[in-house]
Amino acid sequence: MITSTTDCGCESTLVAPAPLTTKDFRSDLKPIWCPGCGDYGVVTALYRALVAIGRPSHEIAFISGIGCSSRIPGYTTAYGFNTVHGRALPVAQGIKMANPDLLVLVAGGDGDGFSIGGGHVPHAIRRNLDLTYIVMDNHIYGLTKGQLSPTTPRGAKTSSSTYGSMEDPVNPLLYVLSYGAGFVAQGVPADMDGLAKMIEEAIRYPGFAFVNVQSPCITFGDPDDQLKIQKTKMRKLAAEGHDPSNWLRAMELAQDYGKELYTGVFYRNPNPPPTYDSQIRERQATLRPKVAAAG
Amino acid sequence: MITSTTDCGCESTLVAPAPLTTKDFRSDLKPIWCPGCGDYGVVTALYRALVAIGRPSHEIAFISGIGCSSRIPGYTTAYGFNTVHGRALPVAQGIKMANPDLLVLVAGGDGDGFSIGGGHVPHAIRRNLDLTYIVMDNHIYGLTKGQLSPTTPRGAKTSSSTYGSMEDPVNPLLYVLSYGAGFVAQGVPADMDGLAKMIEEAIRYPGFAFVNVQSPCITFGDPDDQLKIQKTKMRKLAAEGHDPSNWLRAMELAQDYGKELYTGVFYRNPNPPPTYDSQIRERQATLRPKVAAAG
Amino acid sequence: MLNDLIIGMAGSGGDGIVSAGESLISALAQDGYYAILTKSFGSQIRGGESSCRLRVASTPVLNPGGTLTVAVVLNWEDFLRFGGELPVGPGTVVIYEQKTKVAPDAIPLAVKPAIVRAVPMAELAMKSAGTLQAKNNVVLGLLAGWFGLARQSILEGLRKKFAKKGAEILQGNERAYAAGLDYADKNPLEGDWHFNPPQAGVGKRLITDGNELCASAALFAGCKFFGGYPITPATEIMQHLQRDIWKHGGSLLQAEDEIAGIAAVVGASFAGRKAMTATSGPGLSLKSEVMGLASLAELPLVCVNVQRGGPSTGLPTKSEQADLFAAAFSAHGDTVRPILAPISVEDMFGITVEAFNIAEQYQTPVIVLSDQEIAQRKDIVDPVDRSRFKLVERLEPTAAEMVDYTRFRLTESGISPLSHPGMKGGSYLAAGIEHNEHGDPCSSGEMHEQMNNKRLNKLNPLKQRRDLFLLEGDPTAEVGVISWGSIAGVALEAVRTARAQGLSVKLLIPKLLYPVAEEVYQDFFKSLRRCLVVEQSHQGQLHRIIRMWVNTPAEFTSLAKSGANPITPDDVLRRISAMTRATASA
Amino acid sequence: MLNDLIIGMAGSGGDGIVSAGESLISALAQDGYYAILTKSFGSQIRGGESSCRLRVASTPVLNPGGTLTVAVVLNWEDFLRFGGELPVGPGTVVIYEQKTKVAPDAIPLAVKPAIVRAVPMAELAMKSAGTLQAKNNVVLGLLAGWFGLARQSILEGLRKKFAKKGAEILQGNERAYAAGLDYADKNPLEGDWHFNPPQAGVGKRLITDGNELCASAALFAGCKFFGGYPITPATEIMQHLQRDIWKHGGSLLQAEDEIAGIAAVVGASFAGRKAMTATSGPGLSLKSEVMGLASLAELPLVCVNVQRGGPSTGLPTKSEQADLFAAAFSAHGDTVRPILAPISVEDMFGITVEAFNIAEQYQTPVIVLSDQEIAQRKDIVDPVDRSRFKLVERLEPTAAEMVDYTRFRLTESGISPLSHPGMKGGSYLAAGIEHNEHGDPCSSGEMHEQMNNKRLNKLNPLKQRRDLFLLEGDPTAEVGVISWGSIAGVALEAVRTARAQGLSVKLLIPKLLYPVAEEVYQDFFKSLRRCLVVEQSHQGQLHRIIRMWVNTPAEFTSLAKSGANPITPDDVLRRISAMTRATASA
Ligand SMILES: Cc1ncc(C[n+]2csc(CCOP(=O)(O)OP(=O)(O)O)c2C)c(N)n1
Ligand SMILES: Cc1ncc(C[n+]2csc(CCOP(=O)(O)OP(=O)(O)O)c2C)c(N)n1
Ligand code: SF4
Ligand code: SF4
Ligand SMILES: [Mg+2]
Ligand SMILES: [Mg+2]
Repeated sequence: MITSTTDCGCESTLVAPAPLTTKDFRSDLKPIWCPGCGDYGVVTALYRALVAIGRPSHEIAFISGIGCSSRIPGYTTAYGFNTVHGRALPVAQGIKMANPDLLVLVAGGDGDGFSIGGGHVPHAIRRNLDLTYIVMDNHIYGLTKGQLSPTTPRGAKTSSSTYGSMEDPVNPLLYVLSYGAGFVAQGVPADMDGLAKMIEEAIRYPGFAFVNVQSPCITFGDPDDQLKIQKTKMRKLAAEGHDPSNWLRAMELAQDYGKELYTGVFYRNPNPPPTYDSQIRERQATLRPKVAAAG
Repeated sequence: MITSTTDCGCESTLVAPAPLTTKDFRSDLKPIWCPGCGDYGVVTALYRALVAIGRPSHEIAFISGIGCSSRIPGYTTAYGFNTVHGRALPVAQGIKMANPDLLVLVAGGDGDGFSIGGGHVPHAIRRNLDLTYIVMDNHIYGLTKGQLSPTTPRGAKTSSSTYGSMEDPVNPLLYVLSYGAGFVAQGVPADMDGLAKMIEEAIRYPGFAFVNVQSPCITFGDPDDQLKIQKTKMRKLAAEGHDPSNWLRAMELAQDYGKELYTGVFYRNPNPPPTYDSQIRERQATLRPKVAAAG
Repeated sequence: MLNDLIIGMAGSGGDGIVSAGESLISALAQDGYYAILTKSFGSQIRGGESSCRLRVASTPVLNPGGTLTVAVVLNWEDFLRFGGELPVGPGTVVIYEQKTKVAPDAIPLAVKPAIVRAVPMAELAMKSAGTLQAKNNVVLGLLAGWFGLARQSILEGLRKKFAKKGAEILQGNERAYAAGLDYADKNPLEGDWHFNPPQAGVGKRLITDGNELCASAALFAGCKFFGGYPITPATEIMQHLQRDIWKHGGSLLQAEDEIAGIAAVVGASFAGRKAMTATSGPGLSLKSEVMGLASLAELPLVCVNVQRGGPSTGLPTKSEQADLFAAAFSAHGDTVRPILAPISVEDMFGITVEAFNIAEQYQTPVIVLSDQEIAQRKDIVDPVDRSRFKLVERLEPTAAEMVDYTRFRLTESGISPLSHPGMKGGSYLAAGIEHNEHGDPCSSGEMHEQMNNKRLNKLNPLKQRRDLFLLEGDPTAEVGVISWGSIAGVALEAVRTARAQGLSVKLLIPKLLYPVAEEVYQDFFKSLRRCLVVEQSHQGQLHRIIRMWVNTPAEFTSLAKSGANPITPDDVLRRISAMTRATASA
Repeated sequence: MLNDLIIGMAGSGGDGIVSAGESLISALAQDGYYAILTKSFGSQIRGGESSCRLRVASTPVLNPGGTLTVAVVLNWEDFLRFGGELPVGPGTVVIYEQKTKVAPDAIPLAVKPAIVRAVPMAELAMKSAGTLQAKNNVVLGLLAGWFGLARQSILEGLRKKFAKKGAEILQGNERAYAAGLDYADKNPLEGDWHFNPPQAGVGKRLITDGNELCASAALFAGCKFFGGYPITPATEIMQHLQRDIWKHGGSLLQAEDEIAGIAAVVGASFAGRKAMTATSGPGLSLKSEVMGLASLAELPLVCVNVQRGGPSTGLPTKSEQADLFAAAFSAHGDTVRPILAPISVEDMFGITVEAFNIAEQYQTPVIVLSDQEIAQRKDIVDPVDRSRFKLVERLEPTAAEMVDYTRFRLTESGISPLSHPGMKGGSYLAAGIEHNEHGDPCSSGEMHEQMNNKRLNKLNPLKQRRDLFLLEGDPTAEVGVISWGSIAGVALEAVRTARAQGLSVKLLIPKLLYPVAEEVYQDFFKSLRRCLVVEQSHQGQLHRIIRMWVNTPAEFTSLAKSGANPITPDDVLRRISAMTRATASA
């Protein structure tokens, strides 16, 4: 259970919490994503996950970088922060360290997370703050109109690669597993139930949780990489009998990123180590009395 | 064989190359490392490797960031570039792309490479330029006098962690393997022959090659982590029968970073894919005639 | 007869308003006109509101102009969203979609336009082409008909455009165009709204924008490496270059971020190649540290910064001129880097070449401050005469100088011969740390002072480059105007109008913004009692920077507006008149 | 009797010269003196040359001073390496190691000092303590003996220092100290070199430095989060805080780089906590982009930038004041952020508290421009009277304001109530993109102009904060001096000396450097005909920034030297005299 005590002095939400609905999480701002963009599915799945979690929206901080996908916090009633390109994770860590009582969500694009922001990922993971990080991986730079993203496949022709990309793409799943993430999953908006459930699980996981969403860009993305095709391509890990506590197997499956469309939980640490936030509280508690004693 | 043709118009070095000695690579600048610093061993090993390679020093560009270790280019007769903290790899890539004929070496500390510069490593590797990257991993910030580095073990007390570090260290070996590096090795100055040989092999590998050197900091480092102790702790991978073409086994061995002191080649891609520099040349060659034809 | 026509059109994404503007400017180029086309979009990537402005004349157009001559409204909601970007005045002809069901005397505008016409555009499109998508061609027909604009060339353009789409679609669109023409012919406008014919015998003209010209200029100047990261509105520079740079034996890196991009550029420059990056505000901020490295290591590079609305992410699709402070000062320590700014699309070519020349000559990073308007608007320009430009190569050490090579030798000019890897005898240590003449690290205060002197003073000759300043008007005027970047064209038009009205005024347009050429300004100020600096930023950044270095006239004022707030020739003209009155009455 | 004593000592790493300086300043603090101790090292981490300067007086010491009263040379090579940092004059007493085999009349100095003494320091150490390591205590004995300095307190200090090392070592060092004393007694100096006794009845004093005081001030001000990355000479701020911040319920992140550091600070501030970062030049450059985000999102934070020699890596261990331009302007777009600078170690406490207060009150990032000298020199200071400081908390929305909460409401002051996660009803979208009053993304030019107005004008009241300026001297003087940061203490001493010599001069020391308080300067300038700005940078950055915003006296000149080049009270005094002469003769 996630605790909902906050130290902000405002009305406690423990008292008779009214059941929440998706309406409680949908803001008045109308999304300006292109019709058919995969990100619509992501925000819908998120609303559902948040209903299941049951924390009131004002106890949620939702942080993103810059990109089409990074607009997502504005479409929720959480405290949103659409920061600058690539810096969502450090901002989110500052928030969580400053107030560990908050539920902190982070989201953004493949470029935001694994290109300009790629240097922050290993450190966020090894620190292991209790954050949920959702990457909307469309293999393209959507907002800037279709350049190579770090997950664009080799050979792809985009507005910045007329003759085809000459580099291997990054592998977000393999990277975060190597970094030691305790929860790693991949979802598709085409499987709304699965995605919502997965995000909920990620939030419930006590520690850094990573969800890669294959969220197609209908405007600049590969036509073979759209919602309809996802339905035929996806392979549910659960159905394939994958045991999410098996890290080595997860690493093996992750190597197929870009070839196979696995969905579900790749890895969930069966013995979650203490989070950074819990260590902070502990250190504060151990050291605080000393000051008092010293006068 | 490494070709030594350059397009700079200066005297070709293919004509009767005089055999080189370490003197040809040692500069007049006297190292200002602390007496006993592991980095002395690294530069010595490098001189030896360069003698074996046989490229004249003016065809070598040697790039580093900032840190004690990053001073190393100045102690060689190569064209050196002691750039800014964390940016050695991008600078080196620009050099190699601009002039693929050069032999480009990159070096720096654990902080330079995996903290501030950590975001550049996956991209340098997936691009696969023919670079050799040597990290002098001393698990500490030497130059700034002893703060936590990204490879400092959990719990360690340093000048920036009075009560002990609360984070897991990064694992350079595992990271670069996940990033797809074609050559990954680890050496110690305590084994000078092994280290020199390994650097030579790294340079000869056609593509991105990574050498992690456990190079102790005598001034701020863990006393249990010094040259003498390395000799008793090190386990040579070759002696243990490791097959460097086995990537999965390399990943497994890499997981023991910080626990076991393995030295030698963890991984060498038996079928090196084309380098980025070769693709550049190819693209230039394919496209150039078109312009001529057009007038 | 009209000499100067400004058309503004707005609709929603599907209305094809921008595409109509593009067809129109193509046809106008064919016919030998000059024109400027600017586009503006809402924040959606696809769909959402969009608009364009097209200004056309038979002589070179200085700026996109102010109040519209013709407003084309496909729906009122979208039109009004663009506010001050599409200003309607009492002289404007307003043409709007009848389907919007607004009565001509009830249109939602503050002013009463000269003529208001509700046209059944959608109906004409359906009837003629069977699809609403042809509406924009109806609009083209109306414009061609009513204003006598490129009637035949528009038709030819449509034929080319739809050639591949099959006969049916092509004919539908042709019919839509004809329907518009026909409607215009049958419902003539009161008064003479026909446009001046173009000058006769004009040569082939180009439709281009600043980003495209920047890329071709870079290749012409010998740029062999580009490292950068996508960002609006600079991305197209990279996009153009990645198509062509290989053909010139160069290469391009779409880096993982802006820092890596400029770091790679520094590397390529160290390796002896001409190299550049391009970015916009946020990227410029990120590049500060490595720009400082290039200054200290005295490595040439060009950084094009296409200004957009700031601070932070700001207004990514709008033009502003508020990155001048950052360009001049955004790195710690004492550094000066030359800053150049183009004043028009056409000018972007020469400025880019100049940037490479200065970078190589003075071994320094150079910043080109373009802006979103110059970068992305489409202009009809005369073909660039490349023979006008000389290219500069960096000073390399002679064989003699490579015996005991001294990288940072303290020469009189402050410029020391620069070797690069591959040159035997030229090895040295480049670094961000302060060095002695050999390049060895050195923390002596005296050496630091000497090296600071070298790095800063070597740029002084730039201040004598009067060719980097445009001067126009009455040399003895007591009233003056200074302006820069895309807004300079507005000031130029205002000054010309003022002089045509008999006012005594002069204008200075610096293309070299930094270092501040004290003497050029002093000379300009000599006759002045009042001077106005016109620019698109909140703080009036050039106004402040001039004050830093030059003693200014007693009244030295600023006309400055934040980005996305149009500054029109009229705005400037009013200030010139006021200054003239004040001077006369004083 | 001496009133003011400046001791400079240099040797190689093993000589323990710095440790001697530290022992001496501790003893002086015990005895009720004031003193400043500065250290300087070569580029080695361990070993290499090292030096220190100690200035002592019975009244507060304003700066480390210029020419040495006493020079202690353990070997000439190392001593000379420090060049201008250890200047010897005709009035200096030079004490050097006899073993260096230099004859007293052949010492390698340009001037002839007042007294030169070759002392067998090594020999005395070996004889008394049996180890060369005791040399530094011989030196302490010499100084105590010849200058009558803290004889007893030095001994007590040595006893404390060596208590844990065992009786043998302790006694050896005691004997070495005694040997020095004895040598001094037996070989008295010609003339009266004895130092003034301290003031009687002084309270307990602190030996501290700017970085340490900054950390304690931050905790006092309520700082609950620090995010940053190590960099010389700012690292100690983080190091002090990581020991103590947890005790105050806060937390600290040693981030992976400077960008992550300040991004986390922005996050903590968004979460409702007072938060800070600390860095030096290169880090400041890297933080530019996120600083801009904080300005646009109107989130309070404090960024301490400890200036070192620049540009780029520059001179990492030397002091300079050349980051003012970067602090004021290093982010794209139109932003203004308050910049404060302490003028002494002691002042660092108040300035840090003030920085937090301003940040919270005005919802803005604030930069504190400390410098290496203030950050790392050791001063004897009176204990801080914390009751002097009021703490400011940010304005939070009332319950009523949280109904349809409007984060960026356009209020008269420009300050809008700021909620944070956890407050029911206060949810909003913070962003780097331009917004309307509610915080929703908005690209309208009019809104952009209004928001720019809000963000910039809200800081205007700061310009009325005359308490952030020190003013001293003759209010009607025609000659004036302006100075800031650690160099201000030099200017202050010079102005006091000048006035003691009967010159009419006044001094303005701004601690608020930006925004420029036009009126304060105007008032200061009113009586002036000549004004000099004294600062440690090549370009004279404050001098230029004042020009940007204020009309200056006819002669407005700059005394500026690059970092690591000492500026002494004498330098300033000479300029004051020259200005006075020029004014008199005009
Ligand atoms: C510092 C900086 N660099 C570049 C940009 C321009 N930019 C905005 S979003 C983006 C990438 C978008 O791709 P991604 O993160 O994958 O998100 P998507 O739009 O595809 O959802 C870029 C390059 C920026 N806003 N800031
Ligand atoms: C942008 C920037 N940030 C911080 C620093 C300060 N700094 C210099 S080296 C260094 C870390 C040194 O550690 P490492 O890279 O491991 O090298 P080592 O000294 O241990 O060999 C730091 C933090 C800097 N010079 N520039
Ligand atoms: S451009 Fe692509 S990612 Fe962006 S909103 Fe449109 S479909 Fe979605
Ligand atoms: S501080 Fe450590 S890493 Fe640096 S030179 Fe000394 S021993 Fe080597
Ligand atoms: Mg994307
Ligand atoms: Mg290290």
